[in-house]
Amino acid sequence: MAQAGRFPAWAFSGLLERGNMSEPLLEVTGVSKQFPGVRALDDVSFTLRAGEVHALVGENGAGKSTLIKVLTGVYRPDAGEVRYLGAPVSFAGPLDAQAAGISTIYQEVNLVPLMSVARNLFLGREPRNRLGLVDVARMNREAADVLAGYGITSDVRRPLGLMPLGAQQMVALARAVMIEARVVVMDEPTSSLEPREVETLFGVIRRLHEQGVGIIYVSHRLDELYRICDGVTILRDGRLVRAGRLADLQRVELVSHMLGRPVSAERSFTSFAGEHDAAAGTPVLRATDLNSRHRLAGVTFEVRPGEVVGLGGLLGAGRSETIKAVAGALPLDSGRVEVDGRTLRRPTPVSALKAGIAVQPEDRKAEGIALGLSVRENIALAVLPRLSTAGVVSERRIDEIVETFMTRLRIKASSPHQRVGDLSGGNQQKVLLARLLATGPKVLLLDEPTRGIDVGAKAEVQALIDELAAEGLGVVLVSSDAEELIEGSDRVVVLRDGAVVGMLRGDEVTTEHLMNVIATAAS
Amino acid sequence: EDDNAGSASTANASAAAQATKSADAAGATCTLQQYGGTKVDLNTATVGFSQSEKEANPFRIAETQSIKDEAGKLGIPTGNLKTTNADSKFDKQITDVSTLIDQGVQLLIIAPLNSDGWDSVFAKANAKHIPIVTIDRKINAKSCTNYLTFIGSDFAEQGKRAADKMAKALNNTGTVSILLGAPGNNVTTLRTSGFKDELAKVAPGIKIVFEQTGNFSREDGQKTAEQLLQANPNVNGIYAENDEMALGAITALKGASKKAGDVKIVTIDGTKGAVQGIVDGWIYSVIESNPRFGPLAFSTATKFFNGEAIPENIIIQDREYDTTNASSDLGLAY
Amino acid sequence: MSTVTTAPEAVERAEAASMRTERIVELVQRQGALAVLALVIVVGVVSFDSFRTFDNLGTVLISAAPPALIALGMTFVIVSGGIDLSVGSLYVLGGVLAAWASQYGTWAAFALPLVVCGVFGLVQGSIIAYARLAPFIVTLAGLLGARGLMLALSGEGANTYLVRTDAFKHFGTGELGGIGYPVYLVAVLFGAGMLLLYRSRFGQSVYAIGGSEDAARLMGVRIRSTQIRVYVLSGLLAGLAGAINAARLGSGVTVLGTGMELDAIAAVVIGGTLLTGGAGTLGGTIAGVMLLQVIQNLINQIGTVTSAWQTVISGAFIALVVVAQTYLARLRRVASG
Amino acid sequence: MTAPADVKARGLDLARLRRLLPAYGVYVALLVLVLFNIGYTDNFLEWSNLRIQLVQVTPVVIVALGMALVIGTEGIDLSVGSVMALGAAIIPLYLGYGAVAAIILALVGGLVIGLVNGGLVAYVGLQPIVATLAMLVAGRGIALVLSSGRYKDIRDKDFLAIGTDSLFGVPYTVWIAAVLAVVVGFLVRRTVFGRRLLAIGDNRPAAVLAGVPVRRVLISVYIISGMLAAVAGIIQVSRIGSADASRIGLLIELSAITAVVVGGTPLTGGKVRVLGTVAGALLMQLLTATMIANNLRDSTAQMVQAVIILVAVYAARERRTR
Ligand SMILES: Nc1ncnc2c1ncn2[C@@H]1O[C@H](COP(=O)(O)OP(=O)(O)OP(=O)(O)O)[C@@H](O)[C@H]1O
Ligand SMILES: Nc1ncnc2c1ncn2[C@@H]1O[C@H](COP(=O)(O)OP(=O)(O)OP(=O)(O)O)[C@@H](O)[C@H]1O
Ligand SMILES: [Mg+2]
Ligand SMILES: [Mg+2]
Repeated sequence: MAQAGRFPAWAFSGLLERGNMSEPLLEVTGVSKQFPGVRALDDVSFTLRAGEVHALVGENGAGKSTLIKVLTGVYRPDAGEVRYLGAPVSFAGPLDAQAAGISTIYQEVNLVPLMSVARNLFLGREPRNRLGLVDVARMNREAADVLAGYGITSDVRRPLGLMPLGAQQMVALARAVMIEARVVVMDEPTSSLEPREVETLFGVIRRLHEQGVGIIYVSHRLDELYRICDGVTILRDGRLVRAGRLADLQRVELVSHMLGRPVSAERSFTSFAGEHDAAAGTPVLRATDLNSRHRLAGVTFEVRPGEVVGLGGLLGAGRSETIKAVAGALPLDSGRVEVDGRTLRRPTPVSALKAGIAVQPEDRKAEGIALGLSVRENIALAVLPRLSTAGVVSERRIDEIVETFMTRLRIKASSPHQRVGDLSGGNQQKVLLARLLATGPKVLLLDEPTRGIDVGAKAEVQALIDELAAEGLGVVLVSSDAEELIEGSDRVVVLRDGAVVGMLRGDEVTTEHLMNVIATAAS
Repeated sequence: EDDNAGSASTANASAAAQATKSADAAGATCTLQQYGGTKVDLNTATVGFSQSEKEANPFRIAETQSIKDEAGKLGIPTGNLKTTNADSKFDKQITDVSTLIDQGVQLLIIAPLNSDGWDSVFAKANAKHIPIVTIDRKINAKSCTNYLTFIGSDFAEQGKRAADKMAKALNNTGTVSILLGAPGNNVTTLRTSGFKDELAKVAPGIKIVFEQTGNFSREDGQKTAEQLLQANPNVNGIYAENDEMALGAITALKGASKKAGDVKIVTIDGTKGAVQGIVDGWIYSVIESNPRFGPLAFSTATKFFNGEAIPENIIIQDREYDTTNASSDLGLAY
Repeated sequence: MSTVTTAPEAVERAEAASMRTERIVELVQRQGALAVLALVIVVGVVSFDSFRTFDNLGTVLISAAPPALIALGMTFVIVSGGIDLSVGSLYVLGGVLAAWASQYGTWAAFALPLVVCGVFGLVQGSIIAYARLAPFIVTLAGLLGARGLMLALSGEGANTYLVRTDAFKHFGTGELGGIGYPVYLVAVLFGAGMLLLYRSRFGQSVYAIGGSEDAARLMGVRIRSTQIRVYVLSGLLAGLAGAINAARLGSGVTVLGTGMELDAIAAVVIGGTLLTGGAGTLGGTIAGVMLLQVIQNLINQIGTVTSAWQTVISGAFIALVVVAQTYLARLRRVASG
Repeated sequence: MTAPADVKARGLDLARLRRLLPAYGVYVALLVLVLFNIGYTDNFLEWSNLRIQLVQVTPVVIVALGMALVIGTEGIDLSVGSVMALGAAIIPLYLGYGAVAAIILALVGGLVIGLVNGGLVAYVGLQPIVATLAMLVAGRGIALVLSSGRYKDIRDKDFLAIGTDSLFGVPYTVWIAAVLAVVVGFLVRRTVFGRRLLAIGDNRPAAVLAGVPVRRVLISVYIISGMLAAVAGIIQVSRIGSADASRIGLLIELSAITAVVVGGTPLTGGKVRVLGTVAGALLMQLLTATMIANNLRDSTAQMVQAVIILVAVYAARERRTR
């Protein structure tokens, strides 16, 4: 556990006392919410005080997002009461909640990509001139000013969708804070931020905290929680497990509460076993001089069977692009992709898959799984030709393979026929991995495989990656979590601006080295 | 009544041409002076013709062709006859005619899609004193002010004649179904009212049990007839407001295992297919609605420009076909 | 032109160049319909004497007035992520109502169609917003319903009501400087529409719900009221278009409007508005409407194109413009990385 | 902790019933309408009447089958009516070479339009509604040009037999529609193609990355839709005995879409209900027949239809929890 010193510590001294003394801002008692087949919340209570940063933690599917949506009127609870500023409330929707002073940053960036940054920031609160018309000039000016405070200097008149994800998240944050909120809810705000942006976010949190705003903070990154949170509420399977001061809880205790089983304190934070026994043999994947206008400039690397190669770099370094290029999903201007020594001509997702490359994209919901289809159909999707004769699928063979992988990855679903959209994030991710593995790949390309999934699922996924590498697969791993990247990878290829700027191997695979390479390349 | 058809097709063509039935002696007339235009030499004039529907069915084909042929015969240069087709869109026809006026046509021949709604066209054409001859459908407006004259059939009269035929076919007793034309169309309205009024008068014993639209199309005519034969299997007569629907009805009758002549069909138009239907025994009678407007339209215009008085309505003589003349006059059908 | 080099200056230079390309392409794409329109007009002016007359301009403009109004409403609907198939029927219905109501004066002739078609839009919008049925289906039912109502009011289409008020008639046929009054009204309404779409909070909500309904909901946009208002607006404009047309034609013609909805959609799409919602401009819509009108006008200028070929030409044009736009949009995406 | 037993045991509660309604609502509506007709429409249960209803509904059913597939991919095909017209225009041109040749060429016509539609959607990236709108206009134009805009009477006995003859008392056309429905149903449920199609409709980018040959599947879907529409055109021509490119298939796209949606297939893709589509088409057909048989006026008929569509689609909608 070498995370001390990774972030400069700044103390919230005296906050807990102040927080405890003040009146509850928001009080939830006995709330339940049932979805078809799932009890997402079961008699949950929760209290938030002014000036408190309250961590809401739990495994994937524990009910965190659901609780937040109940608070903000997106869902109506089946039972229970929500009290705000001492009075019972039932918000008709987010707008209602917002008007009352509860402002939310949702888990997925929830802005309108086609609208300009400024219009997104001010939507519903646009400055107006005497005629009641939106004062566009003033809006743009003010937007630029506000965003400058969040380290964003790009043109606010451009469509939001053209900005990097992290910047979009900052816009969402700025938007949430701009209204005079009493409560700010943040559902995994850091999952797409890079370290510098995380610091900006924490700066904002500190400011809000000093103003006496109550903050609900959801995150799977435990070190973040310990840095900024005072109180904690732990959910498991929709039930309240424990609530109290975070400082009173050991990290190990916290995790075991979340998982519902004891966890050994000795274990490393990630579940990677360490070095893999990478055979010196021929590389299973070799990417040579990949070029794509404005995205990739001559990326070259190779992966041997049984080896995990990490792709490092800051947000926008071109890691996802590299992965997509190898998987045939990004048109290349030039470059060569070889699997087992055989060159893919004009790589397309179809030919890449045939050659044995399986890819797990960064954005699970948009590019990964088909939310409306069942677990079963999702798992079988990529291997249909193999499970069919003359184009007619064999239900039996599908059942077999689905059964195998649901067991192996311990996918929690009420049945193989459950809609994937109704599963929790972690289980959705597992379904996606099951689909990759079902293809019997030689190379796995994993882009942020543990983003937005809880410690339990994360550990399982990490262990799985080890296991697969041990079985002789070549793995390419992208992770914004430096620790995960370092512990999981045998070698790390460092990217910047779409080009390889360094390579860490053997003893060099440490966080310090990684930071060093990134920093040196930047200067 | 009709002259005997010659075997040569040229003879047919002239025999098939329209003849005026009534010059409506009592009716108003119109001269160039009254209308306020200037004399135009048709041989060098530009003429605009606005067709209402696609030239898909025999009536429209014959109508457009007749206008074009006659223009050719008169020696009007091809470029000087501007034709437009509104494709059954009324807005488009209004625009079409406006464009024709802007192009400087000196005579307008219009086959209107609808009888009402021509105010804006009149405003424009009358300012320039462009004579308008409306053919086949009448326009509800002032003759000699808004338009010059109407050449066409009397639709109510056609309905009436159909009713007479139907009465005769059924010996004044039985049940009849009507296949209506397209809704909202004044041809439909008049052919219906003419038929119903006359039937009530001459054959009160005949009951109308069913009236549904067949949209003037063979397909819809067939569909509606099929339905009607299910609801009224014993119907004695079918009055189809155009030949297309009648032909559809015949297919429906065949499908319902009826024999030729089981159900008496009376229809309006006079297309080859329908007249052949009489020969084959499926149709009892066809009332003609003659589409060959070219000669009459241009001769009327010539007379007008020569200063003669033109009657406000030129009602043409429509033939009728039945077993007595169908095979001999088949060549006259279009 | 590859960016194999990693030197920061080179990247920056490439960035700047790509920004420039992007602007140009964006301009062409946004104004694609306008560009084609200009081209078609030039061809017309060069080829036909009668095309370049002022009269002809007047004819094109007045003919474009009702479709433009319908397309105006349709733009709002499509930007909001919906579609409105009922406009053709509402257009006829509006005309019939206006003609009938004209016996009670000009104001009645405008008010009745606005009220009835507005209510129609309200009902459709409410069903879409509250029952969450697909706009395509709801307005398809609206298409049937409005036409049925129109037929019922006009004795199955047999009765055509004539416009009784001269003032109303005069509005339809009168001209100012050679251009019909309705054209001025349409121009003013487009101006107002632009303010509404670009400069009002309502307009922002329209873009937001079309861009991402879920995001808009979470950002506190009132989805339902925005949706309802969009369909009311579309209904009102279709009714108004019907009224204007009735004034122009002098009667409540019942044989109108079939296929009008598709024409309006085509015009909006040609104008560069995304059918998926969230993006679009009214300037583009005007260009789209005018383009369709001018092509028709040119076909008439030639005067000998058969109706069969006319149809082929129109279809090909729609395909051409839209395909060109899509390619430009793609170019732009590539340029912007 | 997979599949807790009690969830399965509590299967038959109200929520479950409500979830079943979208799937079976159209059958309930159909049943109600049939019962109404048995009570109020003369001769309704006569075989000849049922036969006519089946015969009349076949073109819509066949077109709707293709439409359902297209809608399953989150697309829409507005060009089907024009494809029917194109088929109708081609047949008389090639009947001289025999009925089979004419039919094959009409099918080729459907294939070509489908190919263009699919190409515009899959390669050019046009939105389906736009691409097929353009083909709706252009396709009919081509049909009109091919037929010189005029209708032609068909006299070929072999060809007309399709529309008039029967097998075991059931008309050929109905057999054709039934077989096609079974084939399409099989395609959706049991084949690789069907599952890929649904995956594309549910999440196209994901399907791409899962190695689904998206473009090929999309093009195939539009080709199938085009060819089915051509089949409908052939059937229609042989039934009427004349080929009228200017009228055939007018507005059938709307009827087909209505049938598909009323049958419980959402316009948002990812799901196809084949039997529901057939039932949806039958429902709309019976509705029209009921109104004609009871001599309802056109105005009333259209308004009733509007209401029924709304009610049926409302019943079939997917509920969201809140
Ligand atoms: N709209 C819905 N319909 C059905 N089930 C749902 C819905 N939303 C959530 N669920 C289910 O409710 C449970 C709680 O989900 P929730 O999103 O609150 O979890 P979470 O704690 O936020 O997880 P994560 O960390 O993955 O975001 C999960 O089992 C999920 O599958
Ligand atoms: N200069 C740029 N201008 C605009 N967008 C950019 C630029 N550079 C990168 N992006 C966008 O930012 C996003 C992130 O880039 P990319 O996916 O390559 O980064 P990454 O290293 O994979 O980061 P991560 O996966 O952590 O988000 C991409 O969608 C990319 O299109
Ligand atoms: Mg969550
Ligand atoms: Mg990435």
